[in-house]
Amino acid sequence: MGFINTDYLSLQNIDKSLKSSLLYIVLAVGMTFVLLTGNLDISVGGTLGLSAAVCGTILRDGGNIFLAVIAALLIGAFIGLINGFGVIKLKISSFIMTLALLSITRVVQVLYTDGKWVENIPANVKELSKIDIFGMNLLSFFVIVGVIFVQVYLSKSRKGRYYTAIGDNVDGAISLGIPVNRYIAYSFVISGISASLAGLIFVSQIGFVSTNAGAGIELTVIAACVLGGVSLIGGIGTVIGAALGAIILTSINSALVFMKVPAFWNDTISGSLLIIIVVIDALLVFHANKKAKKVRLNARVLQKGAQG
Amino acid sequence: MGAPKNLVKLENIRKSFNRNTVLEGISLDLNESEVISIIGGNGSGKSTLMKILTGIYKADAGFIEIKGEKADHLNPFAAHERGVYLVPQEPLLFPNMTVEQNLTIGFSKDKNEVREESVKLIKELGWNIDLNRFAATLSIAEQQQLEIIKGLLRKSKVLILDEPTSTLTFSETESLFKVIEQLKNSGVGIFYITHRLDEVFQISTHAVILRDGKITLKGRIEEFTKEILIKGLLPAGNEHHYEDKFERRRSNHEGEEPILKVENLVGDGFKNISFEVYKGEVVGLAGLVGAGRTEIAEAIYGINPILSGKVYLDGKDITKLSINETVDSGLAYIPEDRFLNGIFSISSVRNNITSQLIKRHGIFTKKKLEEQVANQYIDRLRIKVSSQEDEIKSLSGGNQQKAVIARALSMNPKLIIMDEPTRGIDAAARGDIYSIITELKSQGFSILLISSDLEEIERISDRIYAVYQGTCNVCLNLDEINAVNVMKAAFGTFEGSDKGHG
Amino acid sequence: MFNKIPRWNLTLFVLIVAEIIVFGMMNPRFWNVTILLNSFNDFIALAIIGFFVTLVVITGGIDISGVSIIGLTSVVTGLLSQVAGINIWISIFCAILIGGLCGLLNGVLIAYGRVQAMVMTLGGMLLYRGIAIVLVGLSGVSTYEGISGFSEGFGQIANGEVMGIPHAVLLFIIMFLIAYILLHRTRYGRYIYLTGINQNTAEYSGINTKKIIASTYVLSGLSAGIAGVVLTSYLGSARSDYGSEYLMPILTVVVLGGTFITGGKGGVVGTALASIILGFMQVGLQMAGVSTQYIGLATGVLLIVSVAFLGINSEFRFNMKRILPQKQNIGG
Amino acid sequence: ADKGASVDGKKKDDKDIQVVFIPKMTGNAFFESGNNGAQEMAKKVGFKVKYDGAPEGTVANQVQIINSAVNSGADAIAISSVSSDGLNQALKKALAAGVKVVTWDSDVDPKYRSVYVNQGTPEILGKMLVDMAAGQMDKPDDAKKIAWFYSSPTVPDQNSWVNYANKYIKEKYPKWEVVTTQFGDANEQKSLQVGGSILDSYPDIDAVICPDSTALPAMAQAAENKGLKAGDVIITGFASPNSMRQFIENGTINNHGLWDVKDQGALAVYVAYWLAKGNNLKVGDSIEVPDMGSVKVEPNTIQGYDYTADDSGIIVLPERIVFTKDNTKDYNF
Ligand SMILES: Nc1ncnc2c1ncn2[C@@H]1O[C@H](COP(=O)(O)OP(=O)(O)OP(=O)(O)O)[C@@H](O)[C@H]1O
Ligand SMILES: Nc1ncnc2c1ncn2[C@@H]1O[C@H](COP(=O)(O)OP(=O)(O)OP(=O)(O)O)[C@@H](O)[C@H]1O
Ligand SMILES: [Mg+2]
Ligand SMILES: [Mg+2]
Repeated sequence: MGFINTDYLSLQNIDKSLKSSLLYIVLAVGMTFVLLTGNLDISVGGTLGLSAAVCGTILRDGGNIFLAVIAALLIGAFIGLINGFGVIKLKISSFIMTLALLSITRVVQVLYTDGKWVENIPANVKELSKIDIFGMNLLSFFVIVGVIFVQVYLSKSRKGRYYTAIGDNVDGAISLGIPVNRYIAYSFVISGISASLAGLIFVSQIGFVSTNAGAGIELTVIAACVLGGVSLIGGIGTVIGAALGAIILTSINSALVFMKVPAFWNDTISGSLLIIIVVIDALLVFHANKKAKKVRLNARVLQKGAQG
Repeated sequence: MGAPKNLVKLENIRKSFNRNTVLEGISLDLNESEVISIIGGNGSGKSTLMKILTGIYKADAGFIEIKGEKADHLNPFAAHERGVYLVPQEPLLFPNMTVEQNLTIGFSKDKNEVREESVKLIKELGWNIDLNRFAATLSIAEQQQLEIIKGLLRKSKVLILDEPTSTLTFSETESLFKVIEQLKNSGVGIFYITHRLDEVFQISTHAVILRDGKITLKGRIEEFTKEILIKGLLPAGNEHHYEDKFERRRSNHEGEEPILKVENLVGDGFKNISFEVYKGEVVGLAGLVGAGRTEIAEAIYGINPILSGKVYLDGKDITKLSINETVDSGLAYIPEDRFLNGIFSISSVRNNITSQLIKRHGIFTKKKLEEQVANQYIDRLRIKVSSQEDEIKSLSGGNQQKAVIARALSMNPKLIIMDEPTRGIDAAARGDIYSIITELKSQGFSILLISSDLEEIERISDRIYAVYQGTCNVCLNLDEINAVNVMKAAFGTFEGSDKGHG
Repeated sequence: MFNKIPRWNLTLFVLIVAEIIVFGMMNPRFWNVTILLNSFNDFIALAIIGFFVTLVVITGGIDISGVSIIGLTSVVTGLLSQVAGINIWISIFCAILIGGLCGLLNGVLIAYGRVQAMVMTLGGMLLYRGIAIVLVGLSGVSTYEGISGFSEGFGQIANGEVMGIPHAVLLFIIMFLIAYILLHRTRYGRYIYLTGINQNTAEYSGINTKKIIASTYVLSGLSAGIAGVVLTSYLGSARSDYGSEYLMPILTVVVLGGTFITGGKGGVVGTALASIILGFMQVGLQMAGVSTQYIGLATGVLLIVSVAFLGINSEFRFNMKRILPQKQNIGG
Repeated sequence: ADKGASVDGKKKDDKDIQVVFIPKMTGNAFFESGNNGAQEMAKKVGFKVKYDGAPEGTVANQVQIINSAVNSGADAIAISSVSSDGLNQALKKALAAGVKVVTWDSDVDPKYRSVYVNQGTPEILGKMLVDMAAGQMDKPDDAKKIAWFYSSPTVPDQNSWVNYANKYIKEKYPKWEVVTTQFGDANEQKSLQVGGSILDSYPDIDAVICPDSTALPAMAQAAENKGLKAGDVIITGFASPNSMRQFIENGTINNHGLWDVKDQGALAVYVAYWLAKGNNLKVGDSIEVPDMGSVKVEPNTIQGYDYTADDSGIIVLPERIVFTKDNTKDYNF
């Protein structure tokens, strides 16, 4: 997009697109944990909505902000736990389990709010999303630091690599003594908590919560992860990649407005862009692998006579 | 030395999967500096027993003591803590991690330290594994080597090796044995599972024979001979002596058209490959692991690209045909990695056998016909099933392999390429497969046999080509075939027949 | 005789019977056969797509773009017949063909371009819906009004009856039979299973797995096209936003029908039964006085309970193991 | 046998009459408010109202809900339709089964309903949108840049208002330029993002008009995030006063409009109930509504329809409200 209209790539715009993709970044980071273990979490939209609604009502009714945050996080963790329970104890495929929980959480949210919007969130809560430090949005700052921290945890720490290992080869992980079930449960809890964090960002950035909040977001988030190089089969991917994927995907929306394309073209363009990006990526990966294999195989032939 | 210290005590272990009893009342002790070989047919419960010892499975009854302490709620982590480590039968690596990451993961030690030690160990073993490669790019043999290295690095008190040599070559096996010897001398106790009876006498101090989940024989190695082992293994009255059955063919092919003719084949991983296979002949492709035999076979079969050269099957040019077309021309291939490329694990035995044949049945599937074909091969190859509907993954490895052979035969091919057809298969099933090969040969089928098992390739081939680093310059005729020549050829040092050995 | 029927399908059948009994007790009008038969109209589109998405899922893929293909084919039918004035049956044919083309694009890029199916069809979902909107926008018809004025004959496709049996039921049966015969009675169907169980082995057996995979997406696209036409006929006007609500329900009927989301196992009988279960549940709960927006709770609980406790998943763990080493299939 | 009162000719008890009140979609503040009004009315008069909608406002969902309402023996439905003609078949069947059909908020083909409780014709509402914006300008006759921002190109009512409004702009304010029309898909996150992008991409924009209950608060929030006030950019449109009060109070916007949707919901179910009781309606008649006084049934022609019949008419809500700092506190919906 940048080369079509160079203004678009100004620093300020980067800060802006970062800000509007925060929610997706947070979701994508949580989702990455689940994807790495070879599972899928479709329920994030429901978790986001429910925790945003609960947090929103507490704040609206003058409740303590910490109480609201804790309540939201607990909801996320709880939904994650249920997902984890279903997947590891009831042995339900994560796709089905989280799909079911998506339906359920949506209804629970309607029941909880009685179908009404949560409106009139106190202004000071909304102010939180506008604070700047070092010329950068505070929330963005936290999220960036968080992503880097998680990335280091996943790739450098001993236990962080367990998530990847599980998705890479479950049996290998079991025989190594990695507590596979526990880490799968963790991944769902982390995804749940991320979704509720995203719910908090939602409340603070948007300021009202409908009962459809976050509808359909799960697919966007999964697409963002894949765009960022996370494999849906598990075992491959980084949270930084997923975060970049989220930024790219959300920037498409802004870029389209900015490029002054008539809006009824939007879906066509973002659909084509998404397809083109993933196809190019898939082809690049495929050819890189093929080439590597070729080089390795041929290296064997060429060393002829080196051994004796 | 004093009394040997007890490391592991298994007492009355019982285990069943669903209603299938796999282990019944197993009791076994392992002391310091002992190497106990566990032998038994496919599915006799060897791996299961070891998995129980390392906490991967829970025993239904019985108890385990490790170093004199009762180990109740054992899981793999706890087992490692107590110094018990299992090198699994099927490599369980993380394909998307590098070799180094595979070595360090789950290890509480410092990464650099692990790295140094592994470099040292690899050198000591004389193996050749690059720490920066991704595990996905390792051949099965290399994966197995990596698993063994992982096991040796742990410095466990109790090391379990589950068929570690099934993909190793002779020299690699030798260097592994040296390390095992060292470990033994330093007091480590080892459970060693194998199907190769020679190895048992080479390294073990004790031997245990498992049959149908029960220990039928156990004792010090001195009390055993090969005959006793074989007797203990085979069900009474069902002893195959396949050795005698081979009728080998003298290599006199003058005026005869080869069934398979490969001319100057070049592809990724090999170059200038030329050889022929004649009707009713078993031709061996010998070589070290990674020599490129699988690549050659797969290029002929139509999986890998051919850069130049020609392949003729029964006079017809099949170079660069698709798999479908080579199959139609009369070629069959039994892949090396059965689980990855050979079976449809969650499908029935029948569907596995007929998966190629159905294209000759027309647009609609014909169940009656398929049943008939499946029955025919189940009888002919003595595939042990309770019904054709059995999922193939519920069968033992040997029977799975027979089903794959049945699929190849169902197409009535002119030539069958068998890539490591007996890997990980017990003595009885192995005997069955050898007799199948003999039978096929007598019916006029030709077979190209790829095997890393020297003894096997030496015993059943009529001629042997040796592949060395992607090239193939040596052909051993029947009178030149012996262990030493085959080995020399595989190492690229064969300079003409040396009849002095025999 | 019963042991011939897979256990899961039997369970689903029992569930349908249970639904009829329970909902009938809550509102006896539910026992009115006409009402039950007519309710097929409300899930026919979803079932038609579900049958063929089942094939896709058995190969190990997934297709969520059908929900947009419905809208696209609806719009194309409308534009061709009402705006361009082409014969309605030719228009229908072209529209369904376009559905197939969309499927072809999905299939080719997934099978030959090696794109992950979920993401590819998500992109397809955006793209095809977008094309529908653009088509309408460019044709000068107002995007929001829908194209109407279809002939009576066209309306009969979905709204007609034969001897008291609504066309929807007949269509359901016909499409089911097509899918059933394709999947369970032909060589092609066997290849679908084999490809889903182990693509490598299938490849080594000489099966052109890429073609098989791509073709299932084409079928799924065609079925979405048919669903689009049926829906247009049923609702009497062509709109680009038809079908958007079927996203999760399609996947739900497929997995509730007992098809493994990881591929290799399943069948269209289960999908057919599951779509009836879901359709009846919707009607039954509504008739019992439950508001539509709460029905998701029942669907969710039904999914978990049926899958967890009625046991289609004993194979699941093995299946996951199976799918992991497939990643090594880099060479292809 | 109990297909509906009028079929049997005998009158039902009030408490046995069931009206199904169908929104375009659930989870939208506008429709929830309508439902509140409907439920209050039902309680007051003593009949039953079932609120039944799906989270996704689609034709197929509405058809399915209508079918189920008919099947379950409802006496009347009051629906805000998502499509002007997609419901015809279903409504035809409903009418044949003796179910009374009333529409509110968004109409269907007048053949298939008795009364449409109308918040205002597209002319009235389109003009109102433009006027709310123009009223805030110093010199509305000068060249101005304005943008439309609502839910999607496929919803009928919002598009019809905007269509008319564009015509009205051409006549009344020929110098205005509509620089962009954007859609938020009734999705808060997307609406906020698109809203922000509109402000970024058109820094010199004069007014953004948002006739959508999600787009308007999101647009206001986007402006607030940028620190823009009503003096910098005019933002107006249709949304419920509860969702906009904050923005009016902190000066982000000056005004926005809506009609009393609670009254509309109440009126719709009351008329439905009244018909279900077996009363006959005639264009030109007046109906006495509890707490609302008397309302008159106008002919279909006022909405521009050709179809006229004695038993098919329109009730137009008496007033639409422009909410400002002064009056927003007086409303709660
Ligand atoms: N997870 C499992 N679920 C069900 N059955 C199993 C499982 N693991 C092993 N079995 C069955 O238990 C029996 C013993 O298997 P095991 O792997 O211990 O045999 P083995 O002696 O190691 O054979 P091999 O020589 O082929 O390695 C076999 O019949 C096998 O099918
Ligand atoms: N996917 C892959 N990518 C890159 N290299 C690979 C891949 N798979 C295998 N190799 C390489 O191929 C070599 C093994 O080749 P191959 O299996 O053809 O040898 P072989 O002679 O058949 O050995 P074996 O005795 O195991 O049959 C290894 O050196 C390995 O590095
Ligand atoms: Mg074993
Ligand atoms: Mg090989």
